[in-house]
Amino acid sequence: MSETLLFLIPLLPLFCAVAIMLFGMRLPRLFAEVLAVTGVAGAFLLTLLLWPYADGEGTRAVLFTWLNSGSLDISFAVHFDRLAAPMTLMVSGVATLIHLYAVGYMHQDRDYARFFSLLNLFVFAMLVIVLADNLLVLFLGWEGVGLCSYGLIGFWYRKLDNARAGTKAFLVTRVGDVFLGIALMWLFALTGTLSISAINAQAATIPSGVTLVLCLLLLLGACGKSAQLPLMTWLADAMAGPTPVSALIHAATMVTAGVYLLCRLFPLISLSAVGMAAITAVGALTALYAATCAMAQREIKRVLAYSTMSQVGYMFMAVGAGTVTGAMFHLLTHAFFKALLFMGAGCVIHLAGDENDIYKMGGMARRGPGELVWVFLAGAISLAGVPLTSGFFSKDNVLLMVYTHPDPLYKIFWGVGVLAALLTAFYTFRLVYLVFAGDYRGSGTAHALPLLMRWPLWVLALLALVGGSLNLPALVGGHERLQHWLGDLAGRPVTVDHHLEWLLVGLAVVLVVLGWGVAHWRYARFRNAWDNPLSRFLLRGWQADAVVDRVLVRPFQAMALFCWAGIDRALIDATVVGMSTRMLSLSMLLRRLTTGRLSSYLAAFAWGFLLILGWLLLQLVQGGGHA
Amino acid sequence: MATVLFYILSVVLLAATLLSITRRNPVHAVIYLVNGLFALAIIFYLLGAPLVAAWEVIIYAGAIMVLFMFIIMMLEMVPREPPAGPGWQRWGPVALISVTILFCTLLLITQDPDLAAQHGSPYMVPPREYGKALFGKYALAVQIVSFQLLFAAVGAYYVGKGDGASRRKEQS
Amino acid sequence: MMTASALPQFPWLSVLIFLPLAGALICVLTRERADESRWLALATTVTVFGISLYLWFHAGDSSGAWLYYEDVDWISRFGIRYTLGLDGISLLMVLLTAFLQVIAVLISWPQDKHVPLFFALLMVLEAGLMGVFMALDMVLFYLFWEVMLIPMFFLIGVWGHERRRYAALKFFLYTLAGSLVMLIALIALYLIHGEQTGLYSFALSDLMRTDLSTTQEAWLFAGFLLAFAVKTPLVPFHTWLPDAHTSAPAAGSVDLAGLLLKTGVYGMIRVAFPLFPTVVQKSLPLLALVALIGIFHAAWGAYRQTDIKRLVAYSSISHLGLVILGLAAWDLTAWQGSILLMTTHGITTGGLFALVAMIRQRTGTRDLTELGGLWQCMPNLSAFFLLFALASLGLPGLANFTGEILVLIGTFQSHPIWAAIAMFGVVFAAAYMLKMVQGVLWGESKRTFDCEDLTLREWLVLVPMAVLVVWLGLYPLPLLKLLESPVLTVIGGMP
Amino acid sequence: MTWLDLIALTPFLILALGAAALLLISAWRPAGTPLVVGGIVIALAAALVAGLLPSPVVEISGLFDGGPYGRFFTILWSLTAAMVLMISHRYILERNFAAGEYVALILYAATGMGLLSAATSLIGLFLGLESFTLALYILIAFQRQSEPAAEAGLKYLVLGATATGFMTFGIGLIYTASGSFHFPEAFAAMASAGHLRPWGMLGWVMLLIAIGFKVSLVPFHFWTPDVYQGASAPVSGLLATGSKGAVMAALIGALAGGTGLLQELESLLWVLAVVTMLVGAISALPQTNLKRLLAYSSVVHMGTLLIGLICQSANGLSAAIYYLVVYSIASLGTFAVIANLSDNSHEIQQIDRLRGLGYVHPFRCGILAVLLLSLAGMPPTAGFMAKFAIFHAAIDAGYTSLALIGILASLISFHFYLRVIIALFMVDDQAPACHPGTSLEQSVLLVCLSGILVLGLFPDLLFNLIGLILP
Amino acid sequence: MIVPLGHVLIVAAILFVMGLACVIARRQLIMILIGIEVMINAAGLVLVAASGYWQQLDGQVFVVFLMALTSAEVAISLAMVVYLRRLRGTVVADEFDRMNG
Repeated sequence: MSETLLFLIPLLPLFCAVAIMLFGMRLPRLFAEVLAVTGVAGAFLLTLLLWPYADGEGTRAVLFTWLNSGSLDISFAVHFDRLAAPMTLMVSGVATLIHLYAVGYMHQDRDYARFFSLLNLFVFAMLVIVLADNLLVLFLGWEGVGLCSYGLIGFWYRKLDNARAGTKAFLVTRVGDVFLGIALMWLFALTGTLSISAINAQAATIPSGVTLVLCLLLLLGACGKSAQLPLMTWLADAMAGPTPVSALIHAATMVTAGVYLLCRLFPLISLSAVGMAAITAVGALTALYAATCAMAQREIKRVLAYSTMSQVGYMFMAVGAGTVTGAMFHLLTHAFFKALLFMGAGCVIHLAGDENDIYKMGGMARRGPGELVWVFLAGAISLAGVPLTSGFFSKDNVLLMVYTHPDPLYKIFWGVGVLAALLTAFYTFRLVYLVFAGDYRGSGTAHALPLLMRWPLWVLALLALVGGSLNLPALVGGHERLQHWLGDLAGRPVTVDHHLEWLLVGLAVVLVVLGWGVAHWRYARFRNAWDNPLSRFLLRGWQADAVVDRVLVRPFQAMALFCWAGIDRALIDATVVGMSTRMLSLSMLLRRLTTGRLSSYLAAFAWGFLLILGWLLLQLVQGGGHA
Repeated sequence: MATVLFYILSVVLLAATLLSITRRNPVHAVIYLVNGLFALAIIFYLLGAPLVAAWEVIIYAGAIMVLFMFIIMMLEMVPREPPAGPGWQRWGPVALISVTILFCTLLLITQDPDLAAQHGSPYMVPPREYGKALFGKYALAVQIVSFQLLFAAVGAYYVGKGDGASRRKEQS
Repeated sequence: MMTASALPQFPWLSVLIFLPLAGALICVLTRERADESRWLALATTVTVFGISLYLWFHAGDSSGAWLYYEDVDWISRFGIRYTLGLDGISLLMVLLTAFLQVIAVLISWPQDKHVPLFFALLMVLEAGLMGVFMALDMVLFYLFWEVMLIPMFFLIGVWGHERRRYAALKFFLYTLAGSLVMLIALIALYLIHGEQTGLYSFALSDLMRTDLSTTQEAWLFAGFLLAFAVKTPLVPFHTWLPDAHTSAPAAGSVDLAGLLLKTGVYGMIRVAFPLFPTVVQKSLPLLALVALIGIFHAAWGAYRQTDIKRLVAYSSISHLGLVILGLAAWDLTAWQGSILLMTTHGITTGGLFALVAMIRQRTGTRDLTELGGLWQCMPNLSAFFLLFALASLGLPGLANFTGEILVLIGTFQSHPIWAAIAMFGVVFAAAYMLKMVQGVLWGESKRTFDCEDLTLREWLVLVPMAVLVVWLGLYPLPLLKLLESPVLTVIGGMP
Repeated sequence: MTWLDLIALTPFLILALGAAALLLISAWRPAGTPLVVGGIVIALAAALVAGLLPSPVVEISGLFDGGPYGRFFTILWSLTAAMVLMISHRYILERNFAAGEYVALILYAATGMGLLSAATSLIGLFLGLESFTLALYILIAFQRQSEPAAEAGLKYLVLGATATGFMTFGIGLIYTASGSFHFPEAFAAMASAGHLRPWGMLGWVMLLIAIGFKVSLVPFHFWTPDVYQGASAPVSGLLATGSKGAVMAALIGALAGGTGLLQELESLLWVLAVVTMLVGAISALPQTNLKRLLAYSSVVHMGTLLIGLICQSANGLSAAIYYLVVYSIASLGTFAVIANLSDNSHEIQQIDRLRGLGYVHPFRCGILAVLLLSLAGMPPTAGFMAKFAIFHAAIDAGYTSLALIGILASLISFHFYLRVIIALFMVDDQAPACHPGTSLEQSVLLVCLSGILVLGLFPDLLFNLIGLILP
Repeated sequence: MIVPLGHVLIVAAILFVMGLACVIARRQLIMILIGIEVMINAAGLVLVAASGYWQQLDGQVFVVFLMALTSAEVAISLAMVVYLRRLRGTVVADEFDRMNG
């Protein structure tokens, strides 16, 4: 009976969201704030409480039947297992911190009810994805996440650009959703069920060609949500939302959904080697692409956004390399440090007087609480992969797994990953230097930082630094706890000799130092930004938006115009109208014949007579004269 | 003899009618028509309908044509001057269509195998038989026709009478 | 086909038809009493809704038979009978009609032009719709089919907006053209059936047993299909719909999108498909093609509209394309999805039209280029607008999604390519819907207007619809159960 | 002529002698109202007698049908005359019509129509037709000092006389070919002695032209709009209903026996029907005058009615009769509305004058709308059942193409009928009020309305009757 | 019969067409009426001929009705002519074209 309690994990945020939506504006502000935090924190606590249920095969609970038609039977059901449990914990935990931060961050905004209810809804949707027992329920959360991102990115809707960014996020991710939807339908057609575990169990029965296509479809679906190539354009613009939202999207909820989906269906996709290679390739390319873009960005949140894209690329590489553990490990550590970085960035922006441009910052530590630089730095070094931070372990693990993949192709991916890691170190320290080094270059007036915006950072900083202990490799005497916890869900284990491992660690250290060195050389003392075609190209994300606009948006708009103005108006309506005008001109002709003069009427009489006579003669001729 | 007379009279009839319908002056037209009607009356007689022939003369040539003439005179419809321009523009198409109609009609009529059929004995209706039929078999028809004449008279009177209505209106 | 007809029942079905008619008559006869007619209309529609709910709750379990059935001799010369019947499909449609008609009355409350006539016509329309959804005699069906036109023609023509006369005429003539052809086909079918069996009858159940040659069947089917395709509307017979919607008053739009379009689909399900089973099977690919073209054509067309009512109208065409696609799949799941989608589309689109009317009433415009920033001053209205827009673009958890996904999954079973292509429609649905939401709700308002949020009456309109939208999104199971056996009857056993 | 014949003729005698009596009375007492009332009473009495007094003979004098078929139409046209008189009442008073003459002529026209409908021989046909035609010549131009009326009268007169010429020549040829004026013999002779065909066919065709003129088949229809427009509304109503209906009834009655002729003429009638329907419908499209529009509408209807004849089946004929009756009711009703709304200064003719009138006079305009919809063929009015029956017969007889063309014409017709309705109800102009009308007129409207609705919902009532009267 | 029936019919047909030609060609009302008279006379000729051909008198009887009718019609027509002349001052048929279309 108590497994029904599992439903409370997602439903608690949902209830709070609904409650805030309905009553938020009618009750004191504190009510909404408390409710919002309670919802998420409650989910977090419940997860901890119900943790034992995840052990073994996990626990399945059914609420009620959603759809039932023929052989299709979909229930609202959750499946709390070893994969879902840590994810749930992370999502609810990080989200709780973000909520707390948000209470501080939004304390002046009047539209708090909408904000918090959407925030809670966001967490709800993500938890649905995490806990969903079948793909359709997962899809519900999947789209729900898209909706919430839409609402939150465009939260400050008065600026139309924000709303546009939200719309863009929704639309681009929806393109991915289509592929997921097709995969879903196909899976149902193949297996007759949409239950994830059942599909995974039957995966081996699916023909390999189909598996490959399914794998690619799922990959495309995941790409949409996780902002991987080619569906990545929305993420950079998603910065338009309030900073807690960015933190939520990047760390806890949205972008990790794609990785999670692939992990969930890992037994299925791992059957297709080509598919796995494709996933790795997408991950590697995105990691590199995003890292290059991040090097040239001027806005602090954009740098972080591209870094997210890049890091999620690593997660994809991990999945592609066959290690769910690696992906999950990086996902979790990334959640910690990225949440930290975003929230830190939020503080920085606050201090800079809502200024986003890092070239107009500098010496931010001196404008606010001094500890800010340290917590931010904790996140940064974790991102850069400085040894012993959580990011170091998780990223290293990914690269190791890619390197050790038997397929020689993966060596190339590894190379790309290494390059991206170098760039990561560079842009991270570039960011740190530009923000914190030197003197303040901007002109904004600093806002005070409420306490709530400061202390969640400490928690995250701690997690970012020691998060590596979740899955410490055996190399340094760790127990690979996550790997063992995940058990048979974990994918390929690490099987490599320590020499190679040490070699790779050494390489990683070299990369970090190199990246830091270059950044230090270039940015330790402020110099103006490069302004060359390359940097502009990178600034604009390789012109991806322009390309999409040229290749997809404009043709679509032209097509739309053609459908409406060209076909409906000019063809169909014009034909109908043309027919009626032809009719009218005919009637005008008849009208002219009706002259009103007797002579013409009489003439018509005679003509009629003549025509009938002609008919009569014709009859006679045809009838052979006389019968 | 009668046969020859028929053809002669037919020619007269047609010629008179042709002249009649082409006259500009209605008076002339009526005169020619009366000529034609006389010829027609004789044809009726030759075809065995003496009573019809008589009525043709009395009613048609007599009453109706005189009525026409009377109205023409009364309304002074004699054109004072000849119209300008040839009549071909008007008569041309009319002639064309008429000739075509005529051609078709004749073609049809001559198509009939009974074209030359001809009952041997001449058929002459004695007035007594005629009267019997008229007031026996066709008595109802006669009654109806009489009603027709009555209402025609009423109507003609109503239409043709002077502006009694408006005069009454003026008085009141 | 008849079960309980042997027992003399209370003629509830006739009540559903004649009660609104009586209401309409009273409305007209009371002449210029605006308030009384409003309340009378409300009372009538609510009563009808109550009766239809009663019928739903008391519908016994009946596999393969009519839940309710009435049959009276009518025009013996042509073997026409007054036959009404209700099965799961028609019951659902009746419920939808009764519900939306209450909504229509409520949103028309501020109507102040020729009020009694307006409400009378609304009620006549309701009677016509009820008749169409219940008639089992084809002439009776045709009669109601045509009867629907008149009130709608007046609603558009008298109370409509710009170009209303043009739109009314276009609506009328378009639909009439289709239905007249259907009449010819119907008579031909009747005669063929009569010659074969000696039984001259217009009863659907009789006509279904007609033995037709392939050519005959194809022609007759084409005749019937034309009428239904115009009404549905399928591309390329759809251009009347945007015009009609643009010009129609709020209630007219709600009825038009929510109900009148459904009669076309219902006609296919109830009449065209069962009558010509062989040729239907052959023409399904064609139907699917047309449906697919419709989905995308209308979605793209919608994207370029600046009049939000027109945009929603185009979205209707697109959605109905999906409905037809589901029918073309000839699969239980797809059919259940189609019918469910019909229902939910009626509610969401009805809601959108109601909201558009409210927006227009406040701002005086429906043009995207002039609207904007509504959320600032009317958050409640805007929230509802967003909700219905999201439902309309097929967000899971809201009403339309359930129908759509069933259609797609069902279609995928037999025709994966169709379903896969149709799936892309959701992107475009999102594109135009979000464009509309963006233009209406977000940004700064471009003109000053009466900034009044929802009134009590409007809450009354929107809350039930919103509840239904969520309810049908999460728990459509009762409706699916209701549909299962009648759908199986039509498509012929388990697929 | 026997006593039995006279008994059979009683309804006609009542009408004709009543007309003559009224004429006499009016010479002494030309007061309007009593004469009109007298006329109405006479017409109703004739209808009553025709309905109650069974005819003792099958055929009257070898000219007219004495059976139920003739009786049916006698009743119909007598009632029509009564209703025409009802809506004429105000015309007579307000426009200084000579009441005696007017009433007498209407009654006499009804006599002629009844006789024509019952005609069983060419002579009967000729006499009946000419009787009411003569009356109509005068009735059309009855309004003195009215130029449109005079012009209409002239046009009808000249064309009518020409048509008479065609008819008499045609009758002559038929007689030449068959040797009898009596329909059955004429048909029989045609059928058996097939060698006389060309003359006979020419005769029938010329007769058809004359009939085509009366019922306005294209291209003999040109007079229709002008005459309808010029004549006063009640007379137009009579023209549209009785005049056309009686001719059609005679045709139906004649053809009910001899279908051989129909086979000969089939293709001609087919073309005539098609051309009539389409030209009528298209011509009506741009009309701005309601009466002209109704004229063209009558053209379309006659074309549609012709379909029923072409079918050469009992179905077709009964459908045609049903159609005829329904059309007459609706058509008369529309003219009644026009008369009802008009005052002594001028008639409501322009559609523009109707703009927004629907809300000034909701009931009368509502009735007008229903009648127009019936003419258009909208269920549940009788107009729909009529079209239904016609199309049913057409498809049954294999004339699906005719039915489809009929559909097309219907579709176009809807357009112009709806235009009137649009003008009535869908413009916001504030129309000036019209004459309130009299209860006599209103009762005509109610009769027509209820007729349309009752026959539309329960067509069996009439169909059963038609089944009884059709020979 | 003195001549073949066909010949009479031919004469009658020519006469009829002449009348028709007059009707459609002439504009003066009186002349149009004269044309109609010619047409009706042609019909009379046919009837009389047929009567002789069939050896029946019905045809001849019909001619009487025809004449009676013609005279009635002519009476009305001419009254009309007078009336129109008084109203409009013209007897040219084509000048009465106020109503058209």
